[in-house]
Amino acid sequence: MMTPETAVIPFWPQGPVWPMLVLIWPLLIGALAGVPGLREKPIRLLPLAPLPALLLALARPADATTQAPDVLLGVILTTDTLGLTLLGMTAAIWLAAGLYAIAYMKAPRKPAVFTGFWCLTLTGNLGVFLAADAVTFYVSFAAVSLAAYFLVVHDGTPKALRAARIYIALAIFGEAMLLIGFVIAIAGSDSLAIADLRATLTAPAGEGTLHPAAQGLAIALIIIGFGLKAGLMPLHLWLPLAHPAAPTPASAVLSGAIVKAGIIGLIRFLPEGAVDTGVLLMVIGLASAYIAVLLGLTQSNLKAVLAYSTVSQMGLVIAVIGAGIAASDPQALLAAGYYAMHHGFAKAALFLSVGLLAVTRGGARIALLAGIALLGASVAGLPGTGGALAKAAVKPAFDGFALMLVTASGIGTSLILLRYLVLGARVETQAPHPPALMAGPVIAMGLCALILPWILWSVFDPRPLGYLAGVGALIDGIWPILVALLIAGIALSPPLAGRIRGPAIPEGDIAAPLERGAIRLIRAVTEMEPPVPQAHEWRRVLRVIAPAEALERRLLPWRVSGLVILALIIVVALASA
Amino acid sequence: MTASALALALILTAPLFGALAAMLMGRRGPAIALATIIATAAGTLILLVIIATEGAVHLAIGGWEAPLGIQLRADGLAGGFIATTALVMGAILAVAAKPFAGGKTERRSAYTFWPLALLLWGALNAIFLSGDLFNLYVGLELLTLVAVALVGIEGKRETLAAALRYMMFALMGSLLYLLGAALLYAAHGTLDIALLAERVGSAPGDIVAAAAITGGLAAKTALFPFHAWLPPAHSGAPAPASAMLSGLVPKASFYILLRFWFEAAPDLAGSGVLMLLGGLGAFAMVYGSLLALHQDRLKLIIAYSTVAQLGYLFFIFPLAGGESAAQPWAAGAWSGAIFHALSHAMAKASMFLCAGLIIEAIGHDRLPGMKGIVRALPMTVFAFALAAITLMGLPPSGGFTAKYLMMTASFAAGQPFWALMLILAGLLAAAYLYRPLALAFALPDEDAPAPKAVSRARQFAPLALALAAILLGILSAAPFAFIQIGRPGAAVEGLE
Amino acid sequence: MIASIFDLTLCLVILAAAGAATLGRDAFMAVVFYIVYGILIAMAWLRLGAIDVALAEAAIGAGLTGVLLLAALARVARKAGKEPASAASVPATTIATALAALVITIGIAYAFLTLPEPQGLQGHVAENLAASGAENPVTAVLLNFRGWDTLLESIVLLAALLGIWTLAQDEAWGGRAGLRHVTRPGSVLAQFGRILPPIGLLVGVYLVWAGSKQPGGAFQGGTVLAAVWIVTIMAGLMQAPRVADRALRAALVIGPVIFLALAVAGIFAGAFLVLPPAHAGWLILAVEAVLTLSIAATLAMLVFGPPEPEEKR
Amino acid sequence: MVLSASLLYGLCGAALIGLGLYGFVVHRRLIRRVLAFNVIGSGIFLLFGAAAYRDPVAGSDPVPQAMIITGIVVALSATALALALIVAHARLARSDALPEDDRSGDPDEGRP
Repeated sequence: MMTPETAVIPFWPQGPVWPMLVLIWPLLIGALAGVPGLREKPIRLLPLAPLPALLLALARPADATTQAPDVLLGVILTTDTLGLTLLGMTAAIWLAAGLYAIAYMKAPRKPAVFTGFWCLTLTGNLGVFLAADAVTFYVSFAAVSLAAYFLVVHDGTPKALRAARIYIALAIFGEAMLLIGFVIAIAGSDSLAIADLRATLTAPAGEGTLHPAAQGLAIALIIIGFGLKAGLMPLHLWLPLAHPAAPTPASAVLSGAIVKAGIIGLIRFLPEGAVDTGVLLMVIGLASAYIAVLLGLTQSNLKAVLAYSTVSQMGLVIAVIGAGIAASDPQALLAAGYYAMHHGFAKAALFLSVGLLAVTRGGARIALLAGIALLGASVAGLPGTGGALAKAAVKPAFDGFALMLVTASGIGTSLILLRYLVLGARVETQAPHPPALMAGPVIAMGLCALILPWILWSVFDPRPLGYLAGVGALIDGIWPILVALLIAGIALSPPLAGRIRGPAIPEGDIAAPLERGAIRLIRAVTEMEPPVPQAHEWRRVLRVIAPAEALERRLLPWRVSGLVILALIIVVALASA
Repeated sequence: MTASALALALILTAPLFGALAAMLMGRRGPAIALATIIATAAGTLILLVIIATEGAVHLAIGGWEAPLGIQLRADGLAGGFIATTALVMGAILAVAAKPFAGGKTERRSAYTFWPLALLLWGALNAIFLSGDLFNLYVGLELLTLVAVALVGIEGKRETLAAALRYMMFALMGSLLYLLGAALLYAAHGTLDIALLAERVGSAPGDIVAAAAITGGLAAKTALFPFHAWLPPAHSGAPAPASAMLSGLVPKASFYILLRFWFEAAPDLAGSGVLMLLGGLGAFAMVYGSLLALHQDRLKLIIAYSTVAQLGYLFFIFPLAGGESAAQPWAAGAWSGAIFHALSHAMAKASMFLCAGLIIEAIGHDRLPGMKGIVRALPMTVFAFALAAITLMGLPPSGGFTAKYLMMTASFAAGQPFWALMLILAGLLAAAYLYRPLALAFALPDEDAPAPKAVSRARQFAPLALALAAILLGILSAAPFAFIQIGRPGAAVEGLE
Repeated sequence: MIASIFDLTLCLVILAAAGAATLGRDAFMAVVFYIVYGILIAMAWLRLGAIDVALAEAAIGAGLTGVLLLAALARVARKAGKEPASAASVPATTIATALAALVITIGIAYAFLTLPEPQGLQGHVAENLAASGAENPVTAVLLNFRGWDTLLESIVLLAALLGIWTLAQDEAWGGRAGLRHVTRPGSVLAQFGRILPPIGLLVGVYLVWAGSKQPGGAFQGGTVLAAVWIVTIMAGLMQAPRVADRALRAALVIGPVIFLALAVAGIFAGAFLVLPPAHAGWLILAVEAVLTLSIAATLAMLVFGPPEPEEKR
Repeated sequence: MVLSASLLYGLCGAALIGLGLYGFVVHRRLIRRVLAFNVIGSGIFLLFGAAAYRDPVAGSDPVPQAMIITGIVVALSATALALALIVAHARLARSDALPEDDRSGDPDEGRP
């Protein structure tokens, strides 16, 4: 577990230093936010934080390992293709969101706190793409997961407080599940390297390997932990709550970059060849892709619509991962990363555009809406866009009915993004002139989504690009969008417009009934009257503790405690004998 | 004169000299404490370097080897506890300098606090370095009397009752420990731990001795169900005293328990005893956490948290022993428990110091009054949050490393129950620490009185402690390697 | 040595006295029985050939502890008001406790009966006695072989005193220790107080001086000196010192300070607390002398208790 | 079996410990507990000393004797502090028992 060699300078990493710097730099920036003098305008520091990561991704160094044996239990970082690509995407999104935040958050509530936790979240988000050992990965994942709480809660409104409460409860639950899963695998493999953990989870039963039940449990816990972050249904409920509650730049990183931490986790940790697991993920993923669209169409909050779109898209990515695991197909896992990259850029641009809609009118407004439409089409897979490439890359992982479902999911994607477009067009303008710092990041993210997949195609897919120009590919790309336009046209046509009302599903769909159910359950157990005064709720809920309190009173008199001590001695002696 | 003898002499005598000087010169307490901190820290640094470079240090006091004389032994374990103690005491005394300042005329509490605090430090160091069960008894008694006195230092009716209650447990605990030691000497003619290791188990009565020692030390460590004295005692003392009592004092008796089972009597441990101790620990964990959830005063929450956190120190026993003999992960359990003891010492002391500063600012520690305190005491609340991270076992804190090591040991030993309890412990800690934290960050009430100002310099001490607990996790590889120096064989091979 | 009828009788009487002291109804009588019990235990020690322990037990275990208990009883009775009401029935915990205590007694007896062949350290002590600087083996162990224990122990006494002082009321701080004792001039105690000090002083000093060769030593001698001081003050011949008194404080700490300094100086002779054999004799005597002073002062202050405010008449 | 003196005093010590433990636990009045504490202590010392006196040839072992003297002083210190605490507590609480023990007084006190 420990590497015995120690460098001359304590804690100095072995191997390339840059990946280490990528993680340390944002922490330093975050710490600067507390320094008097900088504390007044710390938001301005935000764009600096992801720069080393972006440079690393652009430099695309050879696959190398950095080790810092004195940090944690021995940090190991690698720079492989998938990790670097997603690292670059993540850094770019955080950079864009950071620039956007300078203009958007003129008077934030707690600028220093926001900046500090922004940087901490960023560090964790970058770390998951570089980590090659389980502890570093876990620490990074916990950082991105838990620190993001402060981004969600930042506005301090009752809505934000509720969203943050649900978010942190789920995040801690996910962390706990993940930790158990990791530790089972670590105990089984006697190693911290992620590659060894993967191997342990599918190693055939035998001497020195994990019991199959333990393997299954570890895999299940890992899926719950990462699925929660990636919005896998039914663990998605935090997304539609947290995304609208957070300030817009934070929503963009949450949806564009942070959910990808769950995706990389699934890719890195789930062992190839686990057929049952793969098929299960595929089924849940595809189901998520469709159900999320239906839920999203009922929403009227712009960000909630986008959040459901993210859930749907992540469902698709998880299905790809499932297919890749079931078929032991590393190409599919790479393709999943490629798809996630495109989605990250597109979704970041769409989220950031929410803030832009309120400050544009006239020609700029029309251009913005056109851009949104184009991005939506890209996500849906319109030929010629980056999204079409992403779709094309993941399709080989499927066949038969599943392939049809994947292709047809474009209908849903188009519909939900049309819903966004329609709602977006209705946003009222408050100020006519968009600041360049807000417009620039949106345009940059949009361009990245449309263009970058072209540049990186050859890295992720061995097939020639010409394949995409085939008639079949073109038709598959276009028909779902046409169907969606048709449906939308009918729905918005004069006879029907305004008459179709879906059921009013609250943001976070099952979150509200779950919350109510939990409260009801606690009330039933504690025999409380339904209308509870807010201030005393906490104490009443804790009635369950009454037996412990009673025991405490029983133990306090020395006659009891002293007797118990005497009894313990006798028991210890008898137990030793 | 060797460097190691000098280092040991400094560590052992500087706090005692300091205490005697403070007793003599009533109003110079803070200055004497500063000198003591410097001298002890110097000795500690020298000792750490020697242990790290040359391995464990043994020193026969007066030149008399065992069994005639008392042996001092400074291995990685001792070094870790001494260094942590120095750090924690340094921070505590820094914060205490203001409320217990000398002043023009001598005040009672300002006079007695300093010698008592320094004696507490001296007793801890004496215990951590001793390799002799009877010498440990004298050290333990010194520690106990000082701790009882510190509990009662406020002189209120409730604190005196708490001190008396503590005294009952402590007296019973010391007597039982002494009984065990007497029986061991009668049977084996020595109380030197290293020599006992070769002899214990040969006499049938050793079981009685081990039971008495275990019961006595468990009562002193406040293991459930012997914890009833702890919450009122720890919450009633002034904050710097609480920090010592909660962060350091129970660790001393636990440390002796470790030395006894892992070094003097590893062969004596039956699986029944190990399971019993672990089971009581698990119960303590759940029970302490639930009661912590129910408290409305910050110091009581922190004190009940100590009951819970001390509970999972005892997971070391089932995890290090049991069925799977000679498993390499027993060392994981051993190291994990020590990491937990050290990081808890720092985090808990930090929390109590934070609570003290909050009381200074708002005059009490009732939770509702803490609303929005972050505006007045940003550094304190930040320190509290960092300490909370350690207590919850969230990464990258020392508490996380501890939890991770113990969990891995638990799964590797085929006893996943303990791992699940550790996870549950983390979740419960998150639940009971969420409330004070959420209140601290909330908007203050309109009509709330403005908190009194507390100087930044004093807020720095708890922050430093909380940061140290986090650093213990971030840089855990070096301390991990350090505590393995001179590690007893039983830590690897398992008890029994 | 085979037990004689005397031993058997002594043990039975000891148990009877202990039973009366622990189980008896009246608290005052319990303390009286405890003092008797302490003297009987001292006799048992004589029978076991441990004269040093017998002296310590008589002086400290029976004498001082008894005085402390009586004083506490008197002070509590003044403050606590009525005796607690009695309960009619014996609760289950009482029976359970009796059973548990019985089981533990049997366990200890079992452990004692099954002890392996004795392997004491008599040989080791005898071998090194010449180098220790003391002729009395117990003194050699206390002040040289296990001097670190003794050093810590002298500090334990101070810790207890600090603990007692910290129980003082704030307004009384700095005043004279303990209650004012008003003794009529010419009373028995006053007479006694005049006669006792010279004799007591002699006995105390002798005990310390003899300690290095024969039974006796700093703790026993210190106790006698403390007793002298206590009686003198109770007789009204002297006033108890003020707790803030510089001389008093110096007397309290001088013994441990010198002992500690000696321990540190030992590292120049090789290790912590080394007494070079050539100088060990006078070093031990010197340490015993200052320790006796400190112990006497500490013990007396323990008995006086914290400074108390003037009682309202 | 011939009863040796050391055996007799050792068993006597064991009995004192049991007696003291019982008294220490059941008494509600704190002073009585302190008294019982001292009985347990001297019982342990007696047991310790008797064990050291078993070897008829070598004579009594001085090491336990020294330890016992140390132990006696330590016990005295603890007793003194405990009694002072009891007095201080009684001054404020008007009772020489702890509040949780004070409901019905000591059954061993004043029972008819």
